[in-house]
Amino acid sequence: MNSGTLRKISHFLAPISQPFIAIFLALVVGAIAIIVTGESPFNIYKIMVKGAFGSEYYLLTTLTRATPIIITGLGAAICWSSNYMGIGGEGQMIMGGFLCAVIGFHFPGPQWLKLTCAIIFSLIGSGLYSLFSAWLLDKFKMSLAISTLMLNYAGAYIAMHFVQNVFLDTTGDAKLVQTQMIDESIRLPRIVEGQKLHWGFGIAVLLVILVWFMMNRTVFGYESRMSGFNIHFCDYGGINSKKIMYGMLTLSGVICGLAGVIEVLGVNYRYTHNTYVSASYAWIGLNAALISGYNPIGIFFTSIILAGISTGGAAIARATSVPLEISTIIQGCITLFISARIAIQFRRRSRKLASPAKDGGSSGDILIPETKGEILR
Amino acid sequence: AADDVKKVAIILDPVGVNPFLTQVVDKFAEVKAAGTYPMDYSVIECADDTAWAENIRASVEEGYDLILVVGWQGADPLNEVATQFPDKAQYVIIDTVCDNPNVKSYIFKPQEAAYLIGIVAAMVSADAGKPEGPFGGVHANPGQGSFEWRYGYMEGIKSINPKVTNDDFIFNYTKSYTDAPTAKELALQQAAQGCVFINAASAVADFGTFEAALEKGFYTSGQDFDRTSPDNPNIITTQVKYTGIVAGMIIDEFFATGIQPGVVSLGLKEGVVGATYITDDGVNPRNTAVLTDAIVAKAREAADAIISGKLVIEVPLEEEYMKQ
Amino acid sequence: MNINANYLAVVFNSTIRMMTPILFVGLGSALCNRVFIFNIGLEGTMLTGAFAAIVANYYTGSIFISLLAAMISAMIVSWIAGIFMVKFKGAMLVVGVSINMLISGLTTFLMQIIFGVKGAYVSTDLVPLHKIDVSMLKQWPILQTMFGSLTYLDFFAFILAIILYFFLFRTVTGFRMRSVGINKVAAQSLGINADRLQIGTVAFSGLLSGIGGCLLTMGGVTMFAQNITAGRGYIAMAAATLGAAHPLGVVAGSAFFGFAQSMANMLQNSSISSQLTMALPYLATILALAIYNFAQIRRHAL
Amino acid sequence: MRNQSNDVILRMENIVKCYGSLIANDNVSLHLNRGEILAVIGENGAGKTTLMKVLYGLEHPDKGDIYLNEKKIQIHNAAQAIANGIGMVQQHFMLFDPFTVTENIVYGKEPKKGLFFDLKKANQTISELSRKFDLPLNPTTKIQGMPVGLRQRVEILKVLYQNADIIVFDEPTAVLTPQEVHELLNTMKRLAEAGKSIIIVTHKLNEVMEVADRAMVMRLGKHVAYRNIADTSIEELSFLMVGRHLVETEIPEISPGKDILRITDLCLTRDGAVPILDHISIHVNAGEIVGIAGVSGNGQSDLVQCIFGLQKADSGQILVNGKNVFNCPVKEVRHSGMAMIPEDRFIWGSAAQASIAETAIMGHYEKPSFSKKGFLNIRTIREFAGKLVKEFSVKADSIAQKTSSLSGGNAQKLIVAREIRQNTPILIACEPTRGIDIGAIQFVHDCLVEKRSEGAAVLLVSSELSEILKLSDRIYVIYEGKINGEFKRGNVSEEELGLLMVGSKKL
Ligand SMILES: Nc1ncnc2c1ncn2[C@@H]1O[C@H](COP(=O)(O)OP(=O)(O)OP(=O)(O)O)[C@@H](O)[C@H]1O
Ligand SMILES: Nc1ncnc2c1ncn2[C@@H]1O[C@H](COP(=O)(O)OP(=O)(O)OP(=O)(O)O)[C@@H](O)[C@H]1O
Ligand SMILES: [Mg+2]
Ligand SMILES: [Mg+2]
Repeated sequence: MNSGTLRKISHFLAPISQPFIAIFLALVVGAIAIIVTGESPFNIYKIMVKGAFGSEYYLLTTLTRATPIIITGLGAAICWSSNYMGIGGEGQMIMGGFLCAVIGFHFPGPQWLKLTCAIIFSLIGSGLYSLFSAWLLDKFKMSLAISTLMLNYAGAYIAMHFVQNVFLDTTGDAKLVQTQMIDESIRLPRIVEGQKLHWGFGIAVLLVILVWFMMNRTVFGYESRMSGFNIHFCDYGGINSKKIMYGMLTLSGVICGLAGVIEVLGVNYRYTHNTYVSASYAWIGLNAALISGYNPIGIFFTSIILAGISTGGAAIARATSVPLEISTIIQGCITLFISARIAIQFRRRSRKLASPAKDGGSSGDILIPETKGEILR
Repeated sequence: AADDVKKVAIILDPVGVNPFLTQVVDKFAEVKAAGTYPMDYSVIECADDTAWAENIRASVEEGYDLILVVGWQGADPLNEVATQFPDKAQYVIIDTVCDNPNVKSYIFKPQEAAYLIGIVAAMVSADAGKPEGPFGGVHANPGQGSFEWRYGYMEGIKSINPKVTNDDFIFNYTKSYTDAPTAKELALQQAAQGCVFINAASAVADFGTFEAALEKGFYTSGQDFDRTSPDNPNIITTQVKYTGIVAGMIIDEFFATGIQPGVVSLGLKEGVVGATYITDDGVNPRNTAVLTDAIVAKAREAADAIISGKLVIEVPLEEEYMKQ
Repeated sequence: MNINANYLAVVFNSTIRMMTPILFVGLGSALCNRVFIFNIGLEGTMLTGAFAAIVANYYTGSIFISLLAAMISAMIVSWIAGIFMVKFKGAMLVVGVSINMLISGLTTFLMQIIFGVKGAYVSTDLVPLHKIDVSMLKQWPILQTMFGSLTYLDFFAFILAIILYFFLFRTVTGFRMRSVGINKVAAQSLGINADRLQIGTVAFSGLLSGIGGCLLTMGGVTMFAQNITAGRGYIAMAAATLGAAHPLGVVAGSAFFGFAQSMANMLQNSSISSQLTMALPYLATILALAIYNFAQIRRHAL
Repeated sequence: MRNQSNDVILRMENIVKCYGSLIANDNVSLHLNRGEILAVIGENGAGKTTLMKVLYGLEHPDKGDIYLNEKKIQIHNAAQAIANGIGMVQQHFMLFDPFTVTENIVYGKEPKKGLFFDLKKANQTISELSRKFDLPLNPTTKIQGMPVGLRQRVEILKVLYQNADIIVFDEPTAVLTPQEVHELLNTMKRLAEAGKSIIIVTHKLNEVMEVADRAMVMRLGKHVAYRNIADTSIEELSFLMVGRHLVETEIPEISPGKDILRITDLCLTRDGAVPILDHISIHVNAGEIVGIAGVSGNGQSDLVQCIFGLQKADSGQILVNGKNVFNCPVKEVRHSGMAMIPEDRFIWGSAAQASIAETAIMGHYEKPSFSKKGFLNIRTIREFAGKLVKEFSVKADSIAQKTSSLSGGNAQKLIVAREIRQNTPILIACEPTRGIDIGAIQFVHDCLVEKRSEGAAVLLVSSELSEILKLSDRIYVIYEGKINGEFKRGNVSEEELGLLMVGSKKL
């Protein structure tokens, strides 16, 4: 292998290698917490890794959990990479899931029609939901961070209102605020019979490729990246930056909505209040996007690692008497360290060509000086 | 010998906040310590809603003999697993019905306990000169899940004073099981609207309501297990739900005959729900000045009617009831 | 519903108590915003303060030491977060979320170790913050109700906003902090250690959130429950943004949230579905911001 | 001449600074005498800025020592440089826009009263300082909206306030109007007389000749020569810089064609009242370079932005080949056959974080060879960017490098290359040679003339009068948003233009 290919490979692996170094450091810190509880760190970590990736069953469970994280991560990445720092993935996912479940059950006509309409309208719905914050930004200069955050809360309660008062599943004791189950014929099939993993994961993989392609190989991707870097440059180049803003935010809403749709079609077959919120899918997805610098391939692997941390954490709770809190602590440590750019600095020193001394901030930073920074004011 | 030890998985929400769950876990600890049965158990707390499905499925994978799911979030996943692996384990769910031939469901009739609290609330308010309320309630969330408590409470009050309508009730929600400061402020505001009695049902956030009661002098009730305290005479009773008893029943059944699928509904009659000082004597002395003998007698009367089947309390849908 | 003057006075009084912990944290968040840091970890540091206050209270029974413990512990946690954000260039959102997770687990775990309970720790041995005596207002019972049962810290929150206003706009350190937020590169090129200033601000915001936490567990109620902060840190951040990261603006922002929340509570017993009333504060925020911004845009256009 | 002593205040010895594999400073040594003005000159990317950054503590040398008054010192950061009496007016101003003049100047050394920032005293001090050095400024105005010349004055006062003995200016005149340049050079002389030692980095050799005592020439990261100004000439210096003799651009006689760009009665007002552009009517013919001369701030930027669609004008007509593009979006304007070299390369012309290739295809990427149906053709894009870099000798490692890592002049070359290669019938060139070395200036001039020979219409906006006079076939003078004169090549003198530009002579 010549050095060129090597460099290409290491370039390709860069966004992925960082989490591994960070995880190592995190595990060292986590070990302290475990020792306090009187358990052996090695044992706990073994259980954790096994519970996340150690057998076909565990791996598939982790991938199932990773699916919505990957998708919302991609949704976050496309708007963040064009410098629109919205945190509305959760609300959009709720919209997607809610609409899909309701339309998929209540729409008149044959099942295939229900399914088609459910998918189309729920994606439109979540796109419009995101478009609303774009509109608020455009017309009222309202900080995206605020409007999307507020819409997350509002969306959850509004969906809850409709489920509770209009679409409630009253077939059982009606204690859960949830809609009725969609028909078996329109559910996403499982990838492996008898396991949870469904073809939604396949869709997520496809989406990773599509988003990568969109970002790196299309005019729209080029335009939006440039608008993320310098909006004046775009205006001057003839790019309609407003179109980009509306386009990117809507697309990001559609993608996050798709995460909800897939959860309904592949996992729960209905919309249940609080499921997406309690699992923090969209937030973890956003974290994955930030950690991997909006690189879709990086998001894919980071999401799987983050999902593995959750499923592995649950495995600790099952297999030992270590309380759930300890696995929460370990999870917190790991993500904390993953976020750090320690590894990057490592890599920089060893690389031949250093990057400019004071680039406003690496792409992982939430706030990049000399850009909009609208998240603050 | 180790092969004979039966492994039980108890799958539930994080235990700490919810006394309803603590009782189940404590019962298992007690039985294990007693050594009556060759049994080992794991308490599997679910960090989020998705973890329920994962943990239930994983428990089958990990070879547990009895899978005990405590909480309605587990109904869907348990249904699926029980259908897919009917013979790999035995399945029990508590607090909701899982419509599956391989699952045994235990449900409660907490409305029966709440009905008794309603009677207490109505009479205490009447004694304080406010027979028509308003009557307060600080609960965690709106919705059918906890409506059984509210329904029983409202019906109990109405049974004492038929003039009371839905408009005479003030319910507020903390949206959290732990947000005691919010619970306290909500209770203070209800008291300012004239509530003499405020029904607390928001898990550990109830301590906020209790503090408010002590400060403002209104009366309140605890939930799940006896919350009366010598430090706080204003907690005059508790709507109890002895889930530990159910845990004992399940263990006995499992080792005696194996789990027999079906639905069992538990109420006052089975001694699983009740009201402190009405259906039991309580751990602390009763605040007799407020919870007078007359009130206790009246409530016991209702309890007897319920136990004998003369009085049946069926919970309707919340929206329909509240529209009346 | 029984709406009368006394009830409204109680609601006002409640609103203040609900608002002040948020105000402390909101002020911290505003300072962070001023130095270009988006510190979502304030939820966790507030929880740290809330917990540390009760632990210190349990061991010493001293209000002063409890407050000190809350401030110091929250500051240390926040300082670590600041190092990760600034020195290690961690994505601020990720650092914050991780801190929140870590603290949520840690406080719950330590609660079991220290108090031997799960869920909540309540005890009559805990000493609450002093309530300010307002008996001098007894001629005006409504006023007495409005300002009764408040602690010194509740009042201090408002004073602090004014102090921070002067600090930010009248002192050298405040001046430099603002400059770092405007142009960090320039500040560095002029010999200011901008990293240290940012980390220091994050640590200080932690300290403020610690006071907020202490006020929560020793002011409103006197107890600790796991995750007792219940999202107040996030609301505080929204209040800071609403208040344009201006200390006095944060007062307005927090008051707005408190007010919207109280309105929502009142409406919970009307014919509006309770789910919709829960959505109300958030929608009201969007509406308020839209109106405010619209007015601003109009004014600039003229 | 100043009474310049020969005692050396500063020595930099054998400075080496590498960026990865690129050696920006290769064993550079420099000495500066007390009270002298030293010019540092060299091609774009020669390493001048890097050397100054090392001196000011913004970059850390890989090797080399710095001696102040013959005492070895360590400069790890700007604070230490300032403490050692070294001040720098950077190429990109380091100012806080929302702050006032005073606040910006006293930054880092603020007067205090008790706990508080003593703004009153600060304002007073700055008033005095500005009087003392004859640099008039209102201490309480905000930086926002200030013209460049004044901003620079703030920067200079800042350095003086810090009590710097050594003042470094990095390309201070690049963005100034001739008037401002004149004032600045005088200021520098005054400062030198007052005992300050000054280093000026510049590409303008006439300024060097006017103000400097000595010049140090750098090429490819090395210092190649020292010259006493008294003993040298512009020709020698430029030869030392570029390593070859420059040939004057040949401007062939051609007869212009029809008017491709015609602007009639273009009006723009700000806030509905203040007129910015006042019935501007100009035209540019095919095969013609038309210069717009004016002191910056008289509406030329707005004129260009209105033509290009970056700003909406109030009324008027902009005809491109007969088609009206008045208030059309930029894209449409570009499609109608216009390209533009923007006046600020970092605000408009490029994105710091974008790669060279990405910067190079802006405005091009929709052409069929670069994208089809919305999909980019990465191979041709790379080839194109590579070709631009090579043809226009942009000094860069690879086209994947970030634009921010280019030296100022090289970034400008990339932008010029990109816009020239749009192959449009109209090219608007705003300050096309700002901040680039004489070799590159020659090159850009050649390009513009070639463009003209190809029959394109070139509108040249420049505050550099010599440039206008040299290249333009026709010249418009703009003053306060109005056209204040129109001349054919050779029909006007520099003096006359200057008077028209400042409005002391009306048409
Ligand atoms: N996830 C949970 N965490 C904590 N407490 C809970 C939870 N779910 C239910 N509870 C219990 O519910 C009570 C009030 O909450 P809710 O409104 O959900 O009533 P509920 O579900 O009818 O109660 P229960 O679960 O005891 O039947 C609390 O006292 C608590 O015991
Ligand atoms: N941060 C950086 N990373 C990588 N290369 C850099 C960096 N800064 C400068 N360079 C390179 O170092 C070389 C010297 O740059 P420098 O800015 O010192 O040139 P200069 O002489 O000031 O040029 P100009 O006249 O164009 O301003 C250039 O080739 C430039 O591309
Ligand atoms: Mg229940
Ligand atoms: Mg330079």
